[in-house]
Formats: sequence, C-alpha cells, structure tokens
Amino acid sequence: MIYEVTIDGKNYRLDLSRADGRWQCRLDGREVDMDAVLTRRDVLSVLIAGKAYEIKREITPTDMHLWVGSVRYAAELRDPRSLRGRKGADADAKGPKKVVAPMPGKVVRVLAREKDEVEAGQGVVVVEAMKMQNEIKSPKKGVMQKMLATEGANVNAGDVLAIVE
Amino acid sequence: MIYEVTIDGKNYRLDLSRADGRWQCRLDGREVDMDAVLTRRDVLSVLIAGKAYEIKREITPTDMHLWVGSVRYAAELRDPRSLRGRKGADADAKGPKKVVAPMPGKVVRVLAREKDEVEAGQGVVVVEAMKMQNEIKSPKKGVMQKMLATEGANVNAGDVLAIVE
Amino acid sequence: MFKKILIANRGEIAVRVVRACRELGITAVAVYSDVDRASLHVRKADEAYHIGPPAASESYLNVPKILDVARRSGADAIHPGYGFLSENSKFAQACVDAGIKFIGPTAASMEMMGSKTRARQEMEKAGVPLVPGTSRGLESAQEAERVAAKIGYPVMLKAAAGGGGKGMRLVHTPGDLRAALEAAQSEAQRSFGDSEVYVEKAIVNPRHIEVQVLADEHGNTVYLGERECSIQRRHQKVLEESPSPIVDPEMRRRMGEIAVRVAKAAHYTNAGTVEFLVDQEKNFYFLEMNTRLQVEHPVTELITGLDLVHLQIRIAAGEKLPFTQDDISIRGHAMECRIYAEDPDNNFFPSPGKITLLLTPSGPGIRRDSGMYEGWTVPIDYDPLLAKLIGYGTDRQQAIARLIRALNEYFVGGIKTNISLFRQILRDPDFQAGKLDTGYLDRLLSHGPKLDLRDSGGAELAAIAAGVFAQLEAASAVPNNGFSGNGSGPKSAPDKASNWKRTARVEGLR
Amino acid sequence: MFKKILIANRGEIAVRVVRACRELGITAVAVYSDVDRASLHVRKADEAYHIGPPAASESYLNVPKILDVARRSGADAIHPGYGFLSENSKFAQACVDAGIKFIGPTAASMEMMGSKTRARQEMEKAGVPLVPGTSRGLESAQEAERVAAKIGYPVMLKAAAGGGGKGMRLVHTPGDLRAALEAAQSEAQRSFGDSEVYVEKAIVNPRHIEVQVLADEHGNTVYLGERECSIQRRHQKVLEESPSPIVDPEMRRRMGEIAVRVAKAAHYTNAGTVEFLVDQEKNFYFLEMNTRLQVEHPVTELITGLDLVHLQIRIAAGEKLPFTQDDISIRGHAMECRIYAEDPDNNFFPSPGKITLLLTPSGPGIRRDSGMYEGWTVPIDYDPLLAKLIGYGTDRQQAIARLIRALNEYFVGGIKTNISLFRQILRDPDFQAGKLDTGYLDRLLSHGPKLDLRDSGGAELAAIAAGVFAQLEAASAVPNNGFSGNGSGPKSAPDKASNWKRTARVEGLR
Repeated sequence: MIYEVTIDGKNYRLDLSRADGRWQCRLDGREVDMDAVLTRRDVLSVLIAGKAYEIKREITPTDMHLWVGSVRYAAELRDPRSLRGRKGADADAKGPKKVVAPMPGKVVRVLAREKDEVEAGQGVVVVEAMKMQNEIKSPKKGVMQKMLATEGANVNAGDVLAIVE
Repeated sequence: MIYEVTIDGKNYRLDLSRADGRWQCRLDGREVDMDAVLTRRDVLSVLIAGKAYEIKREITPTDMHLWVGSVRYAAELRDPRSLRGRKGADADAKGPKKVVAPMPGKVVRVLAREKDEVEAGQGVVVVEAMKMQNEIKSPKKGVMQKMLATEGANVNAGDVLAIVE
Repeated sequence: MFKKILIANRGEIAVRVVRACRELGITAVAVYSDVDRASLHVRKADEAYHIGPPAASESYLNVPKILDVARRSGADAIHPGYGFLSENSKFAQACVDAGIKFIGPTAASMEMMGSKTRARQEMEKAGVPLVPGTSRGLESAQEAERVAAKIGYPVMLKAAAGGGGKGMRLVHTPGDLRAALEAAQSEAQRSFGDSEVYVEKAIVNPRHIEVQVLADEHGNTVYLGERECSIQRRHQKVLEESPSPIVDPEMRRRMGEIAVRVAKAAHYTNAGTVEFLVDQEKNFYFLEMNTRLQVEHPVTELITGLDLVHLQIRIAAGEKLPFTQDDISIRGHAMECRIYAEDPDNNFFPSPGKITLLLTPSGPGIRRDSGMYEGWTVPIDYDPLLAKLIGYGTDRQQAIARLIRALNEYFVGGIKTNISLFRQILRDPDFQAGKLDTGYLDRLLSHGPKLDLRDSGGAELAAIAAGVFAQLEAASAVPNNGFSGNGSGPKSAPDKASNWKRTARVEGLR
Repeated sequence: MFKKILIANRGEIAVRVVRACRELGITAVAVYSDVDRASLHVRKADEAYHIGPPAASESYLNVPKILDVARRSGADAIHPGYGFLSENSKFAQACVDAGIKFIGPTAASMEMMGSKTRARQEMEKAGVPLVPGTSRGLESAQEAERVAAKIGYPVMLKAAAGGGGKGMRLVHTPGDLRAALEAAQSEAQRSFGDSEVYVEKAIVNPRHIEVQVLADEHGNTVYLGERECSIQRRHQKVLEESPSPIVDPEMRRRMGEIAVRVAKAAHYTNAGTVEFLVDQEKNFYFLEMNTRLQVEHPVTELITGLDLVHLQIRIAAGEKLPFTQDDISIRGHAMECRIYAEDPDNNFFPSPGKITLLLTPSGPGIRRDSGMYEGWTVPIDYDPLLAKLIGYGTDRQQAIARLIRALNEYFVGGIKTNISLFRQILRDPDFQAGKLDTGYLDRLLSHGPKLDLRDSGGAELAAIAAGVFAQLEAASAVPNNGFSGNGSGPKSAPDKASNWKRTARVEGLR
C-alpha cells in the first residue's frame, strides 16, 4: 500500500506492506528496517534497526498529531484510493476557509462582521475558557463570508465559528 | 426499557428510562433514586440517593461480570427485543453444552473421548499455562459429542474444547 | 475521630482528601457542580451531592448550599482543600455556628492573616522580620513619598486585601509614585472592595521560600522544613521543591523558629504556611501566612515521611501532635510539577477539552496526585490544574533525573498541557545549579533556548507511524482476545469495532 | 559510567532497570522473545532485540544469544534482574570473558553461595550463626540418624543445590528418617542433577527475615535494614515489609553486622541479600544468601530513601559507596504486594490472557512498579508476576491503611489477579498485630474467615448497572467531543463506534 504522508508540512511517500508478521517499508524509495506493533489504542511500539520508539497518536476534532518520544508532529495521510476523484490540496487553499474553535469555551466577542475584509492572522472571534480570553484568527486574507459565532454562545472544540472566502 | 437481569443466579426485573439527563429506575417494581454516568469505557459512576459507587464491567470471551467496589458479580442481561422469538434459557440447558477454555494455554492432556459418558464436573481436558495445569470440567452430565481439543495445541480463552450432549 | 467529612472542593485536591479519609476509615462526601458529575472526585467518593451550576459562585463558593449538604449527609467536619472557601473566615465561622468542624484554623486567625496590614502590625509586635515599610494603609500621597524616601527606592505598593498580583505596583523613582498609588488604590477598590494600600521596600530578584507549620489545639506548634517556590509565572507557582537549594540546617532552624513564632502570634491551629521573601544575602522577611493546605504540600510529605492531610484531620479532631520538633527528620529531596491544561507554545492559553489518551508515569520516587482520567473532559469553568507530578530522590540531582524520566513517560492527548515546560526547566543549567528567583521563569521563557528536539529522523518516524496506524486499521479484521496478540502476527491489530472507529477518524482528516 | 546497559530480563523488573538507566543517562537495551514483542519493557527501552521463541531456555536463558545482542548493540554492561540468569555463575563469568561488565557479584561469590553446604562451611568458619546440623552432604543413613539424634527432632533434610522447596523433607521421628532421606536424595538428583542432601534442625514456625547488603569493589560493605518475608505460599513470597514488626534497633544492628560478615566472607560485591530464619525467641540463623537484586527491594528503597538499582550500576562502574553505615537512616514503614495473574478463588490457578480494563492506584505513599498495561495480553510462558504495589507510611498502621485504599483503587479486568488476597491479609487481626511466621498464609487460607462483601444491595446495584451500560450503548448516537460530556445530559454517553462494539458484546452474551 502506498501512502502520501505530510509531516509538519513536508511530504513523504511511504510504501508499506506486511506479510507473515513482517513489515516491508520504503520511505521516499529508501528501504527501512522496521517493525511495529500496536500496544494499546493510539500507541505504537516501533523498532527501526534495533532502536525502540513509542509513538503516540493524538486525534482532536481539528487535526492529527504524532508524538515521537516527547516531540509532536502534525500529520496528514492520504492513500491512493482516497486520492482518486479528489481535488488536490491547492484547490482547497484557494477556496473558502473555516475559522474553527481550537478549544471549548464561550464566545465573548465577535470582532468581524459578514462582508468585512480580513487579513490573514487578524482576530475575528474571542473565545473565553478557564478565565482566559483567546483570540481566534483568520486563516487567510479575504472576505468574511459567514459569521456563525454569536456572543454568549458555548462552543466545542472543532466547531466552525466563521468562514473566510 | 425493560430488562431482565440475572446477577449471581438471581433474576431482577429492571425498568429504566432517561429523559433530560435524568434517570427513571424501577427495580422489581421498587422506585430507585439513581443517577449514572459513564466515566471511561466500562466504568460507571452511580449515585443511589447520595451514595457513590464506581462500577466496573469486565467482559471476557466467556462471560460478563460487574464489580461493585471490590466485589464481583456474574451478570446476564436480556432485553425484550432479544427475548422475542428466542427460546427460553431452560431449553438451552437441555441441549448440547460447550466446554470452553477459561484462559489461554496449551492442551497437555485429553481426558475423555467422543461418545464417553461424562459426569457434571468431571475433568475432560487439561490446559497448561504459566507452568500450572488446569483441569477443564464438563458443565453437565451427558455424552461427549465432540472433542475438539488435541494434545499439544495452543488455545485461546473462549475457544471451544469439546461439546457435551 | 470524625465519622464523615464533606470535601468542599473538586479536582486533584478533592481526590487527595478522599484518599486520606479512606485511609482513616472516615466516610468521604463529595460535592459537584453540573459539569463535574463525571469528575474523578465524585467517582472516588463514598457519597456525592449536586450543588449547582458550573459558576463557582453558585456551587463551590455557595456557603448555604454546602452547609445544607453537610447537614443532610450528616457530615461532622468539612475539609475545604485549597482555593474556593479555604481562606474564607466567614465560612469557617458559619461551620462553627452550624456545629460542624472546619478543618483549618479559626476564623479569627484567618482574619488576622487575611489583611496584610493587620498581619504586619501583629508580626511587628511579635518581633518577626518584615520588609521595611508601613504596617498601615497610606493616608496620603505625602505620607507615601515620605516613607518611600526613608526606606529607599525601588518600593512596592501593595493592596492590604491583596492577592494574585492585583493592586500591586513596583515604583522605581519618586516621580512615578503618585500615579502608581492612585492606580493601585483604584485597582484594589475594584478587585477587593477595599482601597487600602501600603508601601514596602522592593526586594530585587527575591526568592520565595515558605515554611510549613502544624499546630494542634493544645498549644504545640512545629515546623516541617521549607519549600522553595521561586519558579512562578504571573505570581502563580509552577514548580516547588524542598529543601531549598540555598537553605542549610542553621537557616532552616532560624526560618522555622520564626514561622512558629508567626503561627503562635496568630493563635494558629492546623496546617499553615508562612511565606518569606529572601534577598540575595539570604536575609528573609515575612511576606504573608497562607491559612490552609498548600497545593505544594506533597514535597514536604516526601521529605518528612508525614501525611499532612491525615495530620490536619487528626488535629481538627482534637488530637495532640504525635511528635515534637526533635522527632522530625528531613531526608532526601522532593520536587513538584504542576500539570496545567494550558499551551506553553501559545502564551499559556488554557486548553480544556476531552482527554483522548492518557499514559501515566509510575515507578521509583514518583508520586502522582491527579484529578484527570482518560475520557474525561476538562471543563472550561475552573482552574486549569489537572494533576501534580512529584519526584523524590536521595539528592536533588536524582529527584531531577527521576522527574525528567517520569515526564517523558507522561502523555496527555487531546488537550495541551505544560509538560514540555517542565522538561525545559529541569534541563536548564541555572535551574540545575539552584540559581533561582521569582524572575527566573520569565527570563527562561523570554531568553532561554527553546528546547527543540524536532529533527528529520523524528519526522520520518512520524511518517512511517502514520502509515502503520492506517494499515493496521484497514487490514485487520481478526478479533484479538488471545495471548498470541503479543506477537507481531496479524492478530496484534486491534479488534474490528475499534478499527472501524479509527478508520472513520482518519477518513475525516482527508 | 557505562554508556549502554543490556537488560537480560522481562516484565516489571526490566521496566524498573530501564527507568534507572534513563535516570542515569544510560542507553537501555531490551531483549524479547516472540511473545514479548508488545511487552512494556520493549515499549520503554531505547533499543530492543529479538532473542528467540517463548520458551525461556531458548530466549531469556540463552547465554550465547544474549551475549551476541550485547556485542552487536555495543552494550558495556548487563543487568540480569532477578530470576533467569541472575544467579548463574557461568553467565557471570561468560560476561567477564566477553569484556562486558556483569552488574552483580563475581562468579566465585555466586558459586560459594550457590551450594548450601559449601556456604554453611564458609559461614561456620566466619562465625555466622547457623541452624544446628551438618555442613556437608550426608554420607549414609547411619550418619543422618546420628546427627539427627544429636540435634534433636524435628529435623529438616535439604538438597545442597536446592531451591523452591525441592529436595526438602521435614522429619518428625527417627522411624521416618531413612525413607525421607532416600526420597530427598532422589528428588534432588532429579531436580538439580546432584543428590547431595544435608540435615538441619527444623525451626518450628520460623519467621523469614532477610537483610539487604551493598558492597562496593573497594572493600566497603553496608547493610540497609531488614525485610520481613514470612508471608509465603509454596515457598513463594507474597507480601514483604520493612522494618520487621519484631526487629528493634539493637536486633537490626546485630543482624546487619552478621549480614556484613557473611558478605565479606564471600568477598561479595554489589547488592545481595542475606536470609535468616528467626525462631520464636528471636534467635536468628543464617539460611542462605541471594546473590542478586530481590523482587522486594522497593520496601528497602522506601524506608532508606536510596535507589538500589542506581547503586548497583554505580558500584559495577567502579564507584565507591557514596555513604557509610552511619549515614543510613531508616524512616517510616513500607510494604509490598506482589500482584500475580492467578485466581485466589480457584486454588491460585494461573490466569494469563488479555487485560481488558486497567485502573491503577496512585497518590500519597503509593509506588507502582508494573509490567502490564491495558490491552496487553499476559503470556502463558513466564512467571505470573504482573506488578508490585508498594505502600509507604509514617508507621506500619498508615502503610497498611494506604495499601488497602490503593488496592481498592486497583482494578485489573479480563484476567484474574490475587488483589483480593491482599485485602484479606491486610485486614486480618493477626497480620495487623504483626503475628507472622512462614505458616501464616496457609493458616489464613485454610482457617481464616473468607472476606465476603457480597450482599443483596451490591447485587441490586450490579443489576441496575447492567441495564445502564446497555441503555447508554443502545440509546446514544451523539459523538462526545465537547466539555458538556461531563454533565449527565445525553452527550455523556460514549461515541457511536464504541457503542457499536459494546452492544455487539452484550448481544454475544445472550
């Protein structure tokens, strides 16, 4: 099975197969002497040429990260089947982008209205949690297409607060 | 929803419903002031009129147990839907019974052959695990219909070793 | 001894007190707000009662409701933990009036220590060393200027009713004094409903060192060594240790004896903490007394071998202290890391949410006091303290090494925590050399080299692991009940249902 | 100091040594058999190498394979743990020959202590108190009768190469001696390939008390207090504590000094344990020396504040002991429960299998050294020791109370464990009074009242819980990511996928 994997923005091509309990692994064409076993949910024990690693997977509503020891890597994975009939990542980047709540909390202020022009990184909504206020920023320069957050509303992590076109 | 529950061989009729986050609970017709919440998988926090209990569920290939504090109760549960069109428990008791491995191990001896008459509680297979030998007993008096275990074979917990008719 | 104790708190400290009750054969009663029904302290208690909505003012700070639960459940004592009602003298008095024992000092002791100016006056009388300054609220800007000129700049203006840095101003030059005084007074009025402000000499780069005291109701008071609490961010302690790297036995004895004098001057009973500022010449000055159990009490427990919560309960039940000052021995070194739900990479923003994966450390020298569990959702409504990881070692170096080891075993998935901050502190050469003061952490965070172990080897491993996770989920359809699951054969994959779930999640990420 | 240590073991002790290596900045190398690929010691190590099939003789006891891994990985030392190769003098020598440091005593010391008759001879020379008897194998039945008559019945026949109760016979009357000798000799021949048998006076209801010693390679030897190990089943220790309830400081000093004399007579280096039998008059007799780290070493660590594995490694690296006898202080009380995968309700049958649910205790005074995790499958091939739960308290009573509390928090689902046995022991009045001897546990198991907390209230709760589990699974279809999951609203149910799984399981039970 061939996967395209993106780790912290860098792309890798991974060719992985398994027979008789042995893994065959090629990363970007390079053969890797690898063994892996799932120990408990979301925790792999990986051996690379004798070196042992505990790799944890962290899945939140907004994304997936892999922890190698105490280092956290943002990970995305595509396999060939899902690539079929699917637009490339670039097309997505040009389209509308969601502003997502990174944590649960309460919307205390809405900083941009629909049709406003916003800069990338400009705060558009303020969410309060644990007595701290967190400014949620626009992921891109564009026009505020839709503002879904309302002041006083409770939101969960992963909720869409606004959409920037 | 009405359940028939058997705990350590004793039957209870449980009428349970839930609305607006509040439980309604009748046990054998008696109203019980009860609140329950699943904390983590297989662990309930139950409050009965203020008293707090941590109840653990243990599921093995052969059976289900519930632990109230440090006490273990054998539990069986039937709900009305599953009772429909299903034979009663008595009918089952008269039919063939399985001899099941209670733990993983290695079959070191087979003590009964097919067509042998066996008593309830008579050892029919010996399974070794962790250097100790464990005699697996017939669950009923009858005739050994099928002996599936063979000496030297590895077995998993829950594997059927024999069937007594 | 008490039969039943109500714990007017939540989180790790409520769990801590439940455990002490269990160990003493006392029934433990928990209270919970709407969002705490599934919290660990409720799971672990013998009884639990709902006390209201999430807002603390309507639940954990609601005195009538808590007293009502105490009466209904038949509790004969209340343990307040720390925070919430623990230093509220009116609550302590209300317990007395209701015939329920408050596990802590009397309302009168709390009141004396609750006002910083009144505490200064009393301690001055008792001959306790104080930072030079006024022990009364400043009457006028003229008085402030006169006192400040006398004690010398820089000076610190402080609210008498203060706490948490509110109503405080550091003033470097006479020209800034007037404006700073007005600002401090109006902030004090807004924050505490009391505009009283006094002035002290500002100690430059002080250490914050505190002494644990215990006093029974029969006049016996002892000290249990000190705790170094200089590692703070925004006046919040982050890591504490005992002994302090700079306190030798002679200094410990002197600080301890002053702390006992403070406690006796306040007619103090039960557990309390006397906080000192220590300057660079190791002079120490009384700062304030915390009239409750501290978050960081475990480090004292580990170096003395005592259980402070057991002792609090036994003292409140009228027992005499079971030892004298001479019986107390300090051995080894202990350190506590406060694990907060906050993001150290994003300005320490709070990070509530669901804990999707939790791996906990254990083994030699490791104590874990925790209020969290896998699957629990950290509510947005309270203090972000999740757990405390406490390390003990034969010496300071071993305690540090064990904590680093344990922090590497600790994993909290789904939310952010400050675990990585402790790795950075514990590996920092200044920390390892014991060069600490209250400005240490800000310096480390602004100037210190950020610990970055990110490398291309790690990224490649992550890439491989991402594929392995996906493949194990996609390929396996064999339930895994048997022992052969430990091998690397096909059975080592998870069972079908969980696969389905995980695959669904991965699909969702595309 | 070493750069890399190979750990020739598995389970909790391998994890224990990995942790010590981490704390000392040493790379830890694990080895594993086919069924241990997913074991915790592999997960936690820095490197891990496969060494063969499940049978220990082909993996953990396979000297050439282990030495080969040590060479390939560049390890400069090997820690043998306990069991397996830890007391194999040929292995210790093979390490020396391969230029790899064996972390333990020399092969010569091990050999002296490996033969019980040779050890008796040497200890007799050194003036160590021995149970009256022969220090040489019995030449004939006549000699046996002569010696037995002299020392008085009952007598114990013991295999010189013995261990684990094999080749041992208790003889009450002269008429039984001849047959017992023949049986013991032939059992010794079968079990150890050596029919040598000697005779000792049988101590009636002895206590088993042992003394921990540490010796560096520069001639310094110290003792670290005793451990009471009288609670045994089939010669297997089950629960150990320190101090012993009957040992006072004077007796501790005398036993300790004898233990040091034993170690010095054997030119002993590294950590070792001198075992004594203690009779009802508190006379103590040398029994044997265990030339390795003991399972129960944590109780000594907790009362001394030392880390024995750190010290083992430092001694092996040639360091001097960092303290003298006078520096060692004993404080508090510690106890260890050995958590085995066995069924106390079914004649302690072993219970391997998959751990479906694991709740672990923590908090004050609790140390957990474990080799298990939730989802792990306990293999059928090895010793059933899963973990050790160690409790520390200011005094014995507090240590007991904390352990009972922690045992009630401990839950291992899917397999059977002996956790309930410890609840029974710790609550037993004889145990609480410290009335212990090596027959204690058999008496408790045969005569003691079986602790049964089963009641109709509990059964009713179980009935309700069974329904609640089913209903939560059947009713909920709302994923639970948000904080509102903590309330008792509909969102507090688990997410859809896990429901599906659990419902399937419940269906399967019909």
